[in-house]
Amino acid sequence: MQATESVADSRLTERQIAWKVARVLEEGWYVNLGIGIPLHIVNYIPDDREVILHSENGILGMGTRPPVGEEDPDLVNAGKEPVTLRPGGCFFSQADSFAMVRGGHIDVAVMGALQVSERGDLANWMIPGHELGNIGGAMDLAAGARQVWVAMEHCTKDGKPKILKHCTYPLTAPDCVKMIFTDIAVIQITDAAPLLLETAPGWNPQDVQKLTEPKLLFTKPVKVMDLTGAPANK
Amino acid sequence: MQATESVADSRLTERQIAWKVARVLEEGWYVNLGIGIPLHIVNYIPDDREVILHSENGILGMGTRPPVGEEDPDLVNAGKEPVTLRPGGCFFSQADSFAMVRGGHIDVAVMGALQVSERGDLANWMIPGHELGNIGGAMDLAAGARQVWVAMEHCTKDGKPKILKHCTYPLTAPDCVKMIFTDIAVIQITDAAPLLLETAPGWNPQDVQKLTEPKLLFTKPVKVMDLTGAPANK
Amino acid sequence: MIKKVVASVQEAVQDIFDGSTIMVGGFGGSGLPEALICALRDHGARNLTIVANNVGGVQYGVGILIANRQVRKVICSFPIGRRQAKLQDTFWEQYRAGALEVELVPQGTLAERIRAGGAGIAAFYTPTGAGTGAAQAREVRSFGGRECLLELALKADFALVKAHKADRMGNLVYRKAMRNFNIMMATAANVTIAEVYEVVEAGTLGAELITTPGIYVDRVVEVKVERRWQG
Amino acid sequence: MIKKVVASVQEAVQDIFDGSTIMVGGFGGSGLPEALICALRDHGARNLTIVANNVGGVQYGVGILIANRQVRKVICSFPIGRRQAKLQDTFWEQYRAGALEVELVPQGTLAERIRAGGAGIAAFYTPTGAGTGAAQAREVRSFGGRECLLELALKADFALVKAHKADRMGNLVYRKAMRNFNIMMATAANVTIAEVYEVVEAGTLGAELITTPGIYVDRVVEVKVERRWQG
Repeated sequence: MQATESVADSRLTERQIAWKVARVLEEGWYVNLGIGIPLHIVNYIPDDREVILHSENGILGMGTRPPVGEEDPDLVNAGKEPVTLRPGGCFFSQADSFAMVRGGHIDVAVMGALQVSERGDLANWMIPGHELGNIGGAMDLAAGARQVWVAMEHCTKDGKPKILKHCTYPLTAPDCVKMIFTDIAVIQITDAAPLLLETAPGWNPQDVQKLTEPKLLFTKPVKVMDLTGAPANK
Repeated sequence: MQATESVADSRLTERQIAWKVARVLEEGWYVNLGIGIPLHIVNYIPDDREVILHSENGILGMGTRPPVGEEDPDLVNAGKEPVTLRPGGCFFSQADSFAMVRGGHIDVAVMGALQVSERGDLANWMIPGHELGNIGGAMDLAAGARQVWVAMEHCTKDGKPKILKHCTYPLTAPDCVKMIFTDIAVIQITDAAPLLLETAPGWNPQDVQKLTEPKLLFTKPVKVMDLTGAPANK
Repeated sequence: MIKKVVASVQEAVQDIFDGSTIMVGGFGGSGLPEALICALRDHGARNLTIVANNVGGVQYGVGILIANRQVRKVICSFPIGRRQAKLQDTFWEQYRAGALEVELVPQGTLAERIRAGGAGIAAFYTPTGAGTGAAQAREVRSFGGRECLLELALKADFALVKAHKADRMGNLVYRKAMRNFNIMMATAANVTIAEVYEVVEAGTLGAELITTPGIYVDRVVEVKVERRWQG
Repeated sequence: MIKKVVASVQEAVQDIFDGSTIMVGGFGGSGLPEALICALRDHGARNLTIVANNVGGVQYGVGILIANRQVRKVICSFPIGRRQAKLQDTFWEQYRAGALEVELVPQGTLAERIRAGGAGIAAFYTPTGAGTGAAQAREVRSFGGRECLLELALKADFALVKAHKADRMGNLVYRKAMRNFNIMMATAANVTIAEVYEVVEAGTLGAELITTPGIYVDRVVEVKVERRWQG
């Protein structure tokens, strides 16, 4: 599985990124999943690992989407999609929900991002030039969760880096991101610089560096992601 | 029933004061009853009048003390005495309870007092010279309830006025008391001065004035309390 | 006997006045007081300030009132999703003409400001938004080395909320994730109007299940609708 | 599988250290974690700061720890009632010698400061105490023409709470007026330890009845005691 050449189309799918994150969520953690790629994570948490999912509209113990015909309009996630409740789950108000978030009780919030800076600044709520952004719960989650992880495409649609020296978009919160999971890499934000932990199969560190603005640290050989058991490409 | 002479021993008992207050609580009001005389009020609310009692430890719809043997250690009032719950009553935390109070949702808080000033300042939590007072919920109730009523003896044990030009004891809240129910009078705090509304049977306005430091307003003839149906003197 | 149940949604909203500030509960379609919103559209009060998490679409939620040009200002965390294609034209036209003002508030700050309004807390310091553009319009202060923003309580003239069941005393219980903004909004308005699926006898809701005590509710209206997922 | 249930109250309190700040739930004897308090007395940790509404007596509540000279400071609204004759001597002796500090806080402010600690609100402005001696030690600021005091969040190293039932995931339900300070205190400590009458299967507590979600609870210990009124 050692990467030997750059294979431009061997990027992880959105579901594979979600699967990758799901593998490293630990038993007993309380985790919030943001809109977008993170919402897929619920489908890939191993059955024998109790990770308790928080939804900011007032749910702890959120489960997967119910079968067609069993959707409940009073039971939706942050993306307003129907979900289920796992045994031991419960409901509360949005004020209580964000008390949980702001009070540092959520172990990890996994969010999408438009940009992440090398020191972990997060921009994910507004594209300059748009008249209005949608903040939602992003600012509270970024400021309040014990750890913020980002799950996103490594580059913009036109191939520009989203991991930058400095964010140019309006910030969601400064200095909050600890881990970044993309379609080509897993990167940890450290005090020194972003640390490249893993690359996607077919990608070597130099290829990832080319698509990343700040200088990446890494230790040779960089681990290549093991995608055994991951959802299929399509 | 016109008072014609001063009868020093024709004072209302504590239970009669409570009964007097209970008669003027209105249907649909949410009312908090403080420790002391006010806690007796629950016993004298007419059966056909729905007054909903709040207890700061997290109860709405508090009822009377249960019969001996039916007390529940998990159902006590602010004085830590056993109570019951009326149909439609509910429970909540102390934070939610004081959110109700502070947010101005309690129509009337009836409290005991050590001193009340002519402008409605309330002192009821500490006697100077004592090393420590017990604040309890008094400051929150005095600051937060829509109306604060006082139910107390008119004078101290050694016969000194408790209704003063200025309180000399530490304040619970300034400018909050609207009505005072004592063993000899009912007095309303107005912008101009305390207004004597009623006297106990056997008391005339001048007798009440002698035991009250600020000048009382009154309109002749001052109403004499009708104690028909009140609890017996002993 | 206390009786807060009114006969119709029309009666429930009849005293809403032009220029009112109105909180509207719900998160997406969950816990959304749909019948009250439609009654408010038919009632026609204008120049409204709406406090709601999201605007919704032209056929549901606060979007109905925007499409009907009754709204002067929205205080929300999520003004308009990309899926709300039908609302887009009306929304942007009013927004660009300055006829519709939007105050963007982070969702947790919005929830907490409403709670503060109901709880008599004048203002509070939160870390949310510190170090971002949101800090420019706020007082910033450090507590224990952490920057926080000062946020003010939010109150309203009316709150439109949705619950599962109510009794005549105004006690409300919710089903599953319906609670969302409804619980706080019910506490923060001068007049709180609750739309419920069912009114039951006082004393049957369960004292430990009542999450909006009747003290917060002025009017209850029963709206029998079939609840099903609408995709 | 998440399993927060521990075998004994001794095990539950074993890592409480000298100098800890400990929140103790309850209002009078209602919702009071009696077995945990006794375990803490036997454990012997000293120099404690206790946050509790009231001190109780020599045989119940925080008074047990004061009588045992384990407490350096109490943050409370109701330090010592006249009925607690047996505790008076020990209490006043320590207080006058400066060995026991008492911080008096209005009950609603105490509850809200603890909630703020759990909710990540650094500080808040409340009208409670404005215009009284309490204002002297506080920042005073007017909002909408009303004077308010700035109050800071309270947090703790440990919270000892009492609930009716729990499950292995730490979810708690309360019975009647047991909730009092327990709900907020559970949110505001690094380690929350819950004493309950009964541990039941996960999924059986009722999703709408759980008022302390397991996210706030680190340890659960079942203490089977007969509940009766003790006068």
